[in-house]
Amino acid sequence: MPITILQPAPVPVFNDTRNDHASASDSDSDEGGVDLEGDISMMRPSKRARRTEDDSIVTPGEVITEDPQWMRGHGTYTTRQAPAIVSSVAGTLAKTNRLLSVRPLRARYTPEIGDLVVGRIVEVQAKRWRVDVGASLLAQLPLSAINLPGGIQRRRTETDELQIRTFFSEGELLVAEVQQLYGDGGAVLHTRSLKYGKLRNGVFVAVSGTGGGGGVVRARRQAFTLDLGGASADDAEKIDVVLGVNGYIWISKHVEGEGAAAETSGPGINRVEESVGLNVYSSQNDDIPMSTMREIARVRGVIEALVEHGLRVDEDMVARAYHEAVEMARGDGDGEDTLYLGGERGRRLAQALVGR
Amino acid sequence: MAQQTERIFVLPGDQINPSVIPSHPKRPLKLGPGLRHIPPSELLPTVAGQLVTDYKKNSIWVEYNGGRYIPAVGDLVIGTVARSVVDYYYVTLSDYTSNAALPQLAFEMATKKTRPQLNPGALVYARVTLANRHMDPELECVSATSGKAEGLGPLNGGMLYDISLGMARRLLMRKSVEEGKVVVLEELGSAGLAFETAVGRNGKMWVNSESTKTVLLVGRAVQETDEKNLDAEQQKKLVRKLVKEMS
Amino acid sequence: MPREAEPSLNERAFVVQALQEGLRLDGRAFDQFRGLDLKFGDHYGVADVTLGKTRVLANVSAEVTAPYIDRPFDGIFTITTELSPMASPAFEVNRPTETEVLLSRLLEKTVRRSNALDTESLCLIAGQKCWSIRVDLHVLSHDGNLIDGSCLAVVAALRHFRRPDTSIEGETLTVYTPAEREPVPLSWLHSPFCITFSFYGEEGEIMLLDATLLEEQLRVSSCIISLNKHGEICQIAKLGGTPVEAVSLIQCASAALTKGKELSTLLDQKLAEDSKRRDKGGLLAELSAENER
Amino acid sequence: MPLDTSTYDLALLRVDGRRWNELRRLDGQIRTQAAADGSSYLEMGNTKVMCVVSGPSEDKRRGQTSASTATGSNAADVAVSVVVAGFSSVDRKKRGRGDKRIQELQTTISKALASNLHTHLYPRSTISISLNVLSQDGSLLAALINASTLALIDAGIPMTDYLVACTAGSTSSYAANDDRADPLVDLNNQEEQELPFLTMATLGATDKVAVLVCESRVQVSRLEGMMAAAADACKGVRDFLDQVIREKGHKMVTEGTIEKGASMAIEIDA
Amino acid sequence: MTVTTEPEALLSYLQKADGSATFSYAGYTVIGAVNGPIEVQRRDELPEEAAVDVIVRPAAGVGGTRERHLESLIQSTLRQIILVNNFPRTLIQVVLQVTVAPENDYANAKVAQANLNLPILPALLQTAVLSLLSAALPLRATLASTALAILPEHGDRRIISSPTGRQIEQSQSFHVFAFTSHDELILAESEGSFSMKEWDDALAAAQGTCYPPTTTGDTDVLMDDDKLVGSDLKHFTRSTMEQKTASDLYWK
Repeated sequence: MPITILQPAPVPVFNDTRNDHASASDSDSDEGGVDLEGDISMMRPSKRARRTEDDSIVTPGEVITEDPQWMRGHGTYTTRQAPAIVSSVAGTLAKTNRLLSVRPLRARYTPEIGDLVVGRIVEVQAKRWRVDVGASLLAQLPLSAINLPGGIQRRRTETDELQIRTFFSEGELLVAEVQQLYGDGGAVLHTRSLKYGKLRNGVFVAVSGTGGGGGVVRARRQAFTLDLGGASADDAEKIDVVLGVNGYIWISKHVEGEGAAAETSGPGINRVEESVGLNVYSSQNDDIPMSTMREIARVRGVIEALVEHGLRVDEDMVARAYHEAVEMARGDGDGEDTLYLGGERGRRLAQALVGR
Repeated sequence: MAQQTERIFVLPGDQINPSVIPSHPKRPLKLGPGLRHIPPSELLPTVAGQLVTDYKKNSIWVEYNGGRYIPAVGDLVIGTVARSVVDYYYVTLSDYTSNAALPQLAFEMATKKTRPQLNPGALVYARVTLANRHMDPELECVSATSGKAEGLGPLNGGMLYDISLGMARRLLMRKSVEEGKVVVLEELGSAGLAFETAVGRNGKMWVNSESTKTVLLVGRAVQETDEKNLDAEQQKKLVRKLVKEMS
Repeated sequence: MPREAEPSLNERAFVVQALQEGLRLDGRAFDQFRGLDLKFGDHYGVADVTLGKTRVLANVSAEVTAPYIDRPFDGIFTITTELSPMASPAFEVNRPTETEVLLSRLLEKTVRRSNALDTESLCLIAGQKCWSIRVDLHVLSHDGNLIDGSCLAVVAALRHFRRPDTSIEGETLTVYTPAEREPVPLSWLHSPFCITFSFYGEEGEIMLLDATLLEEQLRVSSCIISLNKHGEICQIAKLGGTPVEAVSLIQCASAALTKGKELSTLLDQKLAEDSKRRDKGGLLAELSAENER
Repeated sequence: MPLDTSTYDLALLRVDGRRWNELRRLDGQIRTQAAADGSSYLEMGNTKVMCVVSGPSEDKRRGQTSASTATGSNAADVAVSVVVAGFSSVDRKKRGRGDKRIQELQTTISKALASNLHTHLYPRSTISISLNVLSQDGSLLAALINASTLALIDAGIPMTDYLVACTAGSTSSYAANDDRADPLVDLNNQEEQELPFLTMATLGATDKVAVLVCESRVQVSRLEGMMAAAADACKGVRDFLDQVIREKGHKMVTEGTIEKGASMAIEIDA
Repeated sequence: MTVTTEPEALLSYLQKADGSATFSYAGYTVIGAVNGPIEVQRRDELPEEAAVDVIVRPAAGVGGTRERHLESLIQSTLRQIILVNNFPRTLIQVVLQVTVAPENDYANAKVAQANLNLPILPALLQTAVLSLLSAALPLRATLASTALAILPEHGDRRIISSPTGRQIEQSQSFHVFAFTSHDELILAESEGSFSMKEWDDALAAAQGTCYPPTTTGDTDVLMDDDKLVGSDLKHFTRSTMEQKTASDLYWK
């Protein structure tokens, strides 16, 4: 990953305060033989920074309010002596009834029940998997929380425990839902729906997760099918996109009756679940046409460009940006094969989106 | 113990005079710690100490102080919960040794739903149920026969003190005053102090009281008795001195 | 790797509670040291410090060697502090723990970098021959406050040490054996002492001197101040931990000065006692040496 | 001997023309590395450091080995690694990983941050901080602490307040027992070589000291003056760091990456 | 320089270790500490017995190959007397710290890295055994060890037990023996040139110092009588331990 070190900007407002300070002490120093201990007292009562009125950003250590009617939420803490609510992160203030919380500018993903996440298996234990979902703790996926081949009614047997690796093994990717949270913030996942399960036929992208900073945001739909429609000159292919709330993204070839769109468009739920075959746990990619691969790569480029320019990643944005990118590729005359969306092109893409 | 008059000192590998070995006609000879039996009929000490025999119980052992605690079935011990896994707590009995296993259901009235929640660092008073050279020891906090705690279980509050293994043994004797010659706790009690103690065979003593000062005083009195080898008279003097200092 | 069992929650809560009531487990005052004993060995340069149940032994040795190329006029002075499993099975040979690294850095800063030993005086022939003075610190038993004890042992051993006398005639260097000429002391400039403060409580408002191992495990922060009796700070190390009011750190510094002066007096007194004892022994040794010849 | 003290007496200006309480030019940025959870780049004069934070995340290795050591420390570990580039100073000395000075720096930074961060929110996990020193010109420890603070805020890890650090020196060396010694702040390499100095880290703008490191000989009486000067300089550093964070925040709000925050102003008035 | 000719020992004085001893003899002082049985590292674990780990540290420096050699000699000797089968998959750690080694006033040897060598072996072994006894680790037997030098003298040879550094320098051969309390020879190390006859003589002399034949095979366990003054090491070990036990069990 390249390191961006921007040109040093001129020192901001801070300079002024320094100058004030320096000049104030100047006169002292000129007289010579100043008692320095008296000048700067160590006994000075400690004063916390107060928030300035028109500022929408709060920073760590900043007193948000001393009014006792508020309750503290995430991103804040209370002080002992003078009861005050103080921010513990840098971010924007959020008020829900009497609850004050600070949304950090950026943070690692914190799981919440019902979140759709994309994860990677890092460890296989006797009766469960440990899954990296980008949170502070690894999530658990118990063997009992997956659909076993042979339908939902099938009982879990010891044989299943012994061949746990045939379902998921280390390094494999999956999409799941957060079912339960432990006291320490650890998440328990489940894949008991056809929407969830092992991922294949595509490519993985990690962007920063919910919490801010232009990552994936919680939205109505996290998984959708991108209709390339007429955008692509080739046959009307479809691409599945899973935007994990945790910032992990999966872009893959659309498979009818499987994956994201299956839930709504597929046959009756019971029938489908009965029809769960071993195919679900296959780690083998299907044949993917060249053109589809190219478009998958383009979607990936689009998402990275969105993140790089601090834009949110959701269904609407991705779809718009994708079509914009196709237009750009055509307009530039480089042909549709131009997938690169870094640097100048990315900036143009972003501007086109924001400017609208 | 009272039967013998002479002190017999042994070193590892010494031969034991057959005349001192008790030979009860009916009961089998019981070998205590510090001895090993080499078939067919040789007895050899394995540690340095005083050879002690009890003709009534037809037993023989070597009395010594020091060394590291080695778990034995039936011992009462005080352990620190190191971590918990499904169904078990792992409990530390002494520094640098592997942990003992305490089933989460081995508490009074414990069921899958009502088992006690112990955090790492919590203290438990437990009995050793399995001690085997090839396996990590196992503990229980409930009597398997009566289903009652019988004083075992989590220890809340108070302070934990390290004492020598010999001192722990003396404090745990049924007649600790007469046989163990420790009067310090009784003296402290009669000086009007209210406190509770639990002694672990693994060289740990837990003291609790309403007053912090009392806990400190009891702990210091026992530790000093232990370290300075005080006899009954000196113990009384020590208690008087400490009580005076405190008030 | 065998690990030290950590104090239980009960101990944590109790010790802190007792401190808040102004009580220490062993009944000491907050600024009181445990029983401190300093002994010198039969040989020169051996100092044995006992501080409660903590015990450290410092051993000084010297040899003639070539100086470093970039410092031709300086002798070589090293302090080695490898903690052996004797102090605690948690210390492994050849695998320095954090305790060991911090101890060695502190001694380095307190004794070596503060120029307590005049290294220029160790030079024999510039760029060719110099003395290499080496202090080996052995921790025999670790029950807290290793740093203060170790520093005292190192300084005491160095001041007690005598190196063989030498003479230079032209280009020839003669190193005399102890039988030929009485060994000479090192050129010593000042004696620094380390004083460790341990802090407890939410804001570090409780301050202890000479903490035991248990107390060390429970402290929220510590500050080590090294100084000599002239009030010169050689080193301050408050390496993280709970923030403490600046004012209390300044108080620490003046408390350290008082304690440093006490240690300094103790060391002077012990050295004087030892040389008195040695004077008697010295005559005898000479006689017996005569006999053997 | 000291180059600057001679001139200092005349003009009360230091070798680089600063007054006693002036900081060098500060430049800071956050989010310099897209892939990291948090990152920063900080210049204090010619001392330049880079910081990358990853985590809090569960260390697979730790999960197994330290489960039994978890007693009482049910909070995230703060692991710090400092790499000093060979080209960062004039002598181009290569410092190995085993270097005790570096290890001490790492321990200091880790312990100082651990007490400021709300690590109890992240049990069983590790916050790793990698610091790279690109250029050294004095006040190294201070720069490392400040850069870590910036990167940790960028990573959105809750903390009590900014942990800010600065150095303070005294104009005459220990040998000259000069009562008129003035304190100086934010020393450069040349001043560090010549003068006694200390590094101090405070919790935000308060006088609570998290780190105090002094490695040179100095009279006890000098301590208070130096600490007072350092505390004041730390406040200046805090203001600067706060500025950097706020600007980034404003930019994000303007770009619409994050929602605009609610204001407390009305409620306070009401 | 005075050489302690009478052995001296202090037991269990390092409170933090399971067992400890200081032993001084023939100009050497060694501090020993024993911890065990404790948790063993996976790589050192033995399925059927306790691993015995011996660490020898010289007064100056951390030691080199000579110390490693001594460690291996002591390790294999101690393994024979400790009942290692009692504690499978554990570790018994023996740390021996040399604090005083004889100094030679007549030579300025390279002192910074004093050579530990065979002459110190008896003192190390003796300290180890006392420390093990102090830690109450189960032993098969105790042991005693001594060093001898064979010096040329007027065309003849003379055997000197516990020789001084000077005598060792002049000697033709140097031997270290260790015997268990069952009078078995458990360690024999020799240096220099010697004949089989000389070796046999040395062995006999060593046996006399360690376990005089008069008392071997003696079934008498009530050896309170001080007829034999504790000149031999067997008695020394016994009386040292007896004192310790008496003070530990003062309440009996």
